[in-house]
Amino acid sequence: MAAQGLKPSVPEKPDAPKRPGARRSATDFTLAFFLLFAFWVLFSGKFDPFHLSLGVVSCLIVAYISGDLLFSGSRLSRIPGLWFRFACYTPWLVWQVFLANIHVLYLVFHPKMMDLIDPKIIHFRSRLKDDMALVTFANSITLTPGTITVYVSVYGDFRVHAIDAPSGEALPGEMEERIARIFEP
Amino acid sequence: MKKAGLVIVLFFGGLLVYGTLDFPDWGDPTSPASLHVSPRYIEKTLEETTVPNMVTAILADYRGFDTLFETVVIFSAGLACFFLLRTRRKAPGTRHYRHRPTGIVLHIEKGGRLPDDSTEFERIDSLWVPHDLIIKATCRLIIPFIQLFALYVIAHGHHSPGGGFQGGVIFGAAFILYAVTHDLREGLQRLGERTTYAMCSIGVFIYAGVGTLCLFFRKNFLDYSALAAVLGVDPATARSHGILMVEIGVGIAVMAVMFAIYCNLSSVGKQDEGL
Amino acid sequence: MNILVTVLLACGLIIFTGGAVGILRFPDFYSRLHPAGKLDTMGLFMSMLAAALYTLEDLSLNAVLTSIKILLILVFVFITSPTATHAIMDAGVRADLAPWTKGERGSAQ
Amino acid sequence: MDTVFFYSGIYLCLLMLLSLYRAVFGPTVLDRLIGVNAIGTKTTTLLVLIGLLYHRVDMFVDIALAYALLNFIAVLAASRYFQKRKGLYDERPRG
Amino acid sequence: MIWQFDVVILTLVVISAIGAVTVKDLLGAVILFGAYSFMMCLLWAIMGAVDVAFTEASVGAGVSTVLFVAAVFRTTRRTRD
Repeated sequence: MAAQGLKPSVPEKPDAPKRPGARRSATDFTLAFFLLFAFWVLFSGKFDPFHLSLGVVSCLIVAYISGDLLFSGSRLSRIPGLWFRFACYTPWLVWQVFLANIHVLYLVFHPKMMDLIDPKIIHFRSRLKDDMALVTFANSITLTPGTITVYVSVYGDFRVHAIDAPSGEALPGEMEERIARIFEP
Repeated sequence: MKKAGLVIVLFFGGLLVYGTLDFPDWGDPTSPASLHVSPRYIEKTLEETTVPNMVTAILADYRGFDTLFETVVIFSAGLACFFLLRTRRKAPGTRHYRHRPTGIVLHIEKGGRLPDDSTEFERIDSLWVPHDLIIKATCRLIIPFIQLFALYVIAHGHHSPGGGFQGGVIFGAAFILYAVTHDLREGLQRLGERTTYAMCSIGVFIYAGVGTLCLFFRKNFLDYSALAAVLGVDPATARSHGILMVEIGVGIAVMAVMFAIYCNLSSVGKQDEGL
Repeated sequence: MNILVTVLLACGLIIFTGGAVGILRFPDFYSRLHPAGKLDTMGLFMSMLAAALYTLEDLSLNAVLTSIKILLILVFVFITSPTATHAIMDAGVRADLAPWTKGERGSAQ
Repeated sequence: MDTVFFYSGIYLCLLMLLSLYRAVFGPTVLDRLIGVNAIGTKTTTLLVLIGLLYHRVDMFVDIALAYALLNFIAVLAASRYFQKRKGLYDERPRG
Repeated sequence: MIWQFDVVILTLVVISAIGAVTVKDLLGAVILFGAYSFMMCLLWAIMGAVDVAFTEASVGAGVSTVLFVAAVFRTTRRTRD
């Protein structure tokens, strides 16, 4: 990982638009605007016309400056289903995080903690393809039992630090299946 | 040297502590500030400016000159960074280009360069950091919300804590976050250098301009009730709107100055390879 | 309601305690990140849930919006905290910090 | 309920003291970073608790939200430093 | 009954300030200064100065640490004294 000087590196996907307005579709802009406006209403909590018009102006500005950051690389027709399935995934994730915390808590307060833990780094390759899927998977790994993602390549090679043996064995396992069901139905 | 410094610091610190002994107690109801100054603001602010958050009203209206010169101080901090650090000299060292389809890295020495708008090759930093998927994706997701939150803070300075300075800093932090996670060149493509400096001055200009506008209606500098005729509202509401305009000016100036300072500092003025 | 809030808050504090003690007790940098990254996030989850529930008590529009904002804190922390943990981990790997493994006790730092 | 919030706030402060130990005495810079990151999370919680104590959560929640959004910028910048500059043990004073 | 908060947080402020001054490594000092700004924000919040706390939060967490890290990145990590 350190000596990547001349090795053929991972080709970056040429998706990053070069300047604002270079590669932005109108649908992107509109969708970003409405999402941001929903958040504005949550932030603001004032519903008089003056503050709502301020909100419209602010959302237009933000959608113009960085609307291309929100949805780049995903097809718009999939987004409602994606969000719905993601919302279904979240409770399971929270439950897993809770179990993970019980586990780590047990480790922390165990008097012979040094004998229980056995940190090591494990490698595996995920079959997920989408960027957002990989990122979701990596962050879920970081949040759940005794494992932290060290590195993930664009092709889905994971390097994961596991605190003890049983927590490393479960990967990729069920979580990958669930995430695959979200992003690649 | 260290000991002498310690002695000097202790001496002046002791003087300061001795000076505070003459202060009225914290929250003393009979101190002059609580007897004369505070009640005036507490009673009259809502009536005179229709702004519920007294701090905002005092900062931008009653103490408008103070805030104007604070903004000027920040502006001159940005200018100082620019004059001290910015160089026009291009970096003569090795440039690194990556061929996009194959991922091969070229090293071109002694000031040689490929065209910047090439689709096949892209510039990368000489201290190269690999493509980190997680950090980039998270930042893409979070930056629009940081910016929206910053604008919310500016717009709602009247009702909740916040205002131009805080909102501007948060907005600048969003750009700095982009420049940290991607690289400085991409950040500068998003908010160009000329635009940044233009926005520094535009922010201060808005503040001073609103104040000057009041002069044309035969009121004092920064007395926003003069704007009532233009805006078509009563004087108290006009003061609240004037405060909002001033806050927007402060926000623009602070945002641009923060980003300019970061760019100059992290690239030693070359605006080329950052942190 | 108050009992539920208190229980949630107590759970959050216990988890926070686990995080703080874990940061002190674990042998090396990499394993210290586990309690720091996970337990703090979960402790925040519990205590923010308690705060949101407590705010909801008088059930006006303002209170509902405030508790939604408290939940938004949660959402953002759940997005950013794993990323920060990953970034620190990545920095450690790049700085060539040797991980502690069993059998070579004491050679961690 | 105020008493509960008050004592949990004090308790959180004491926990911060523990994290601060790691931040002040941590053998490497990255340990300090872990400690400060943990302190940041606790600060977010504590701000909301203070808001509950003063019965003005709507004021304090904005600050907590700002912390939730901005807390990791510093961590990202510091880790970026280590991606570009190698070497961790710069702490020993020279001579 | 808020004064207990004041005492605890002032202790934390002093500890992190002394730590930030005495640490030899400048990057460590920058990170400890981040902790110091957290504590100051809490202190302002407890005193009821919400706007100042907000300023401290946004400047301390968002900008100043990044600027200091950038400065250390471009200069040196060791102090001379």
